[in-house]
Amino acid sequence: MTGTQDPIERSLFEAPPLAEQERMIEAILFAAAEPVSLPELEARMPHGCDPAEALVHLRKRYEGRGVHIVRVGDAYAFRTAPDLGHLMRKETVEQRKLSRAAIETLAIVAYHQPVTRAEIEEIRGVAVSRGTIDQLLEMEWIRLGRRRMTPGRPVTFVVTEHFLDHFGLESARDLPGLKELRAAGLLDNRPLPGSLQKPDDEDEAATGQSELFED
Amino acid sequence: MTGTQDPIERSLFEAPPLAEQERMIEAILFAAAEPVSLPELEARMPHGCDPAEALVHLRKRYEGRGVHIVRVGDAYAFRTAPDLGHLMRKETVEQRKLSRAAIETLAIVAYHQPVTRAEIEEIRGVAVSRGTIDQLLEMEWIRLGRRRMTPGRPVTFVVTEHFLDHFGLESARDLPGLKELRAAGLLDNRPLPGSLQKPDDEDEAATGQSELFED
Amino acid sequence: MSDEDWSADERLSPADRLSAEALIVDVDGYEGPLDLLLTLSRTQKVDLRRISILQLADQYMGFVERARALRIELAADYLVMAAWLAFLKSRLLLPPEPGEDGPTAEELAAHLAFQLERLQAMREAAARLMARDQLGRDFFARGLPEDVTRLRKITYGATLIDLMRAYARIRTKDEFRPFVMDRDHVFTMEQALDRMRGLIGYAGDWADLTSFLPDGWDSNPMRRRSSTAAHFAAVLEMAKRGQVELRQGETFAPIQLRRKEP
Repeated sequence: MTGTQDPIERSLFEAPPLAEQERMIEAILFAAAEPVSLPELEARMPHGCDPAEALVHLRKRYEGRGVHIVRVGDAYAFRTAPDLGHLMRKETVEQRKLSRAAIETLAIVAYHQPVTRAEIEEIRGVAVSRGTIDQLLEMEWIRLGRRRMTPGRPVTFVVTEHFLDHFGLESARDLPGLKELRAAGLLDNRPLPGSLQKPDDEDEAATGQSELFED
Repeated sequence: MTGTQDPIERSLFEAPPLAEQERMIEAILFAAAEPVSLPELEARMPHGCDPAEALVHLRKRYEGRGVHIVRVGDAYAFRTAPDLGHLMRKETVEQRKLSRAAIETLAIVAYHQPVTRAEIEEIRGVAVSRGTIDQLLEMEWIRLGRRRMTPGRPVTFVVTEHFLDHFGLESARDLPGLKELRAAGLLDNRPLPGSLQKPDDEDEAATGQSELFED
Repeated sequence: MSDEDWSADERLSPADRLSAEALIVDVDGYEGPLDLLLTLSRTQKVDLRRISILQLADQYMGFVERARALRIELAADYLVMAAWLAFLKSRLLLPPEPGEDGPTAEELAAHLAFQLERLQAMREAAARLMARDQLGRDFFARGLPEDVTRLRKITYGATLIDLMRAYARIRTKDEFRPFVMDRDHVFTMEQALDRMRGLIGYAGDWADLTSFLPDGWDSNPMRRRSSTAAHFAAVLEMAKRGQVELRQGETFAPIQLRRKEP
C-alpha cells in the first residue's frame, strides 16, 4: 500500500500527468462491467483530472485491439471487438426470447421515442398485449419518459442507456436507418384524415421526437 | 459479422498472424469470468495458434498500464495495477433489495407527495416504523417538504432528485397512474412471487394511534 | 431476418400462403387487422406505395367471408376493419356526393397505405436492430469485474417495477379513502342507535347491554371501548324516549335492558 500514497499526496497540489490519468481510466473502465460516465470518472479520479481528454488518447490506443472503448450515451465501457465474438461462445449469455410483439414494440419505442402506448398501438394496429411493456421495462431496455402534454397526459416511453449498451449504440441517433425513415416520413405521426383520430397526442408527437434526436 | 469469416476460413490453412492472436487472447481474458489456462486458450483459438508466445507479447504490451496480465496458478487474467487499487473502491458496493415496508412507503411518498406520516399510515393501513422513514431519508430518496398548515403542523415528505435519477424518471408526475398500471398488467392482483407472505415483522403490528402523535 | 430471435416468420412469404385455407388456419397468428392487411398486400407484389387499396379491400373481405364460411370466430377489430374497408371501397368507386365534407376517399386510402408502409418499415427496423451485434452474444463486458477493496458498502436498491407494483398492491387492497382519523376504530352513537332500533324488537327479556355489541368489536380494546360507549349512549337515548327499560344491580354491575311494553 505504500506505493499508493505518492500519487494521492501529489494530487493535492496538481493533477497527475495525462499518461497517469489514462492509466486510471483504463483501470476504472476495465474493472467495471457497466459503462462509467464522465462525471463518475471525474469523481473517482484525483482532483484536477480531465478524463475527457485522457479518454480521447486512451480510445485511440485501443483502436483495432481485441478490446476497445465504446461510448454508450454519456458513459464509456470496454467491450470486446465484435469480430471476435466467435471465440467467446463460453461466455455467451442465454438471451431471453422476446416475442415478436415485444421486439416490434421495442423498435417502435426506439425509433418514435418518446412514444405513448396509444401511438404504439396505432402503429402496430393492435393492442399492446399485457406484459409486453412490463417485460421491456423489467429488462431495463425502456423506461418512462416525460408525460405528453395532451389531454389525459399519457405517459411516454423512451429507450435506456442499457438498451444502447446492449445493441452497441452510442446514442439513439445512431439507430440503423433512422435518417432514411425520417426522410421518408415514416416516423411522422400522421393522423387519420378527418375526425376518426385518437384524441391523444397528435400535436406533440412530432416535436417530442425531434427534440430528442437533436444535438 | 461477415468479417469473422475470413480469419476462420484462413485458419484452416495457417494460423492467424501473431498480432491477431494477441487480440484474441486479449478479448478472451477480458470476457472470461475466471483466469484462463494456456491449454484452454489454445482450445478456444483457431488451429495452429501459439498462445504462449502471443501471451508474452501481450503481457509486455500491458506493462506499466492501468491493468496488466497476471498469472494465477497456471492460468492468466487481467488485473488492475496494484498502485491504482485506491480507485476501485466503488466496485464493492453491495446491493440489497429494499424491504416491502420501505418500498411501499416510498411509493406512497412518490404518488402522494407532499404527504405526512399519518397519511402514509392511513394509506398503507399500518403504522410506519421510524426506521423505515429514516432509511429512506438516509438513502436520500425522500426528504422533508413543507410543514402542513393543519393542527400540529406535521412535517411532510417528498421525493428527491436522487430518487428521480435512480428510477430513471424525469419527474414524479411521470409515474403511471392507476389506470395505466392496470393497462400495463401491473394491477391484475396476480400473486407476486413470494406472496402469501406473513405481514412484515417490523411494523405491521397494530401500534394504534398513539405513535401518530409522537412528534 | 437471419436472426433467430427474430421470428418474422415463414408466413410472411407469399409463396407459402397462396391458398386461402392456409390463411384461415393461421388466423390466430395475425397480430390484428393491419398485420393481416400487410400480409395480404404482399401477394400484389408491388411497392407498398403503389398498392391497390381496392384490390386489398377485396382480398381482405374475401378472407373474412371464408373465415365466416368455415365458422371461424374473428375478433371484433377484424370485423370493424372489414366494415371500414367496405365503406372505403364504395367511396372509392362512387363519385363524391356534391357538398360532402370530410376527407376524400383517396385521402383515406392514402392513409391506409401509409399505415401499412409504416408498419412494414418498423418490422424491418426491428429486424435490423436484432441483427446488430449484441452485448453478451457478439461482444462482451468484463467477465470478472474486480472488487479489490475490503471496504463494503451496502446500498439498497429497487427498480421502478418494484415501486409500481408496491403501489399497485396498496391501491388494490382497498380503494383510497380521504384521510380521516382512524374512523374504523370508532363506533358512533348514531350507528348504535340505528342498530339498537333493529335489535330491540327481539329483546323481550332482560339482557346484558354487552350482548348487543356488534361482532368483531370486542377483539381490540379501542374498538370495544368505542362501541360500548356508543351503545350505552344509544340505550340512554332510547330509555328517554320510552322505548326501553334499563336496570343495574349495583355500581359497575352489568347494565341490562329490555323492550318497554307500550
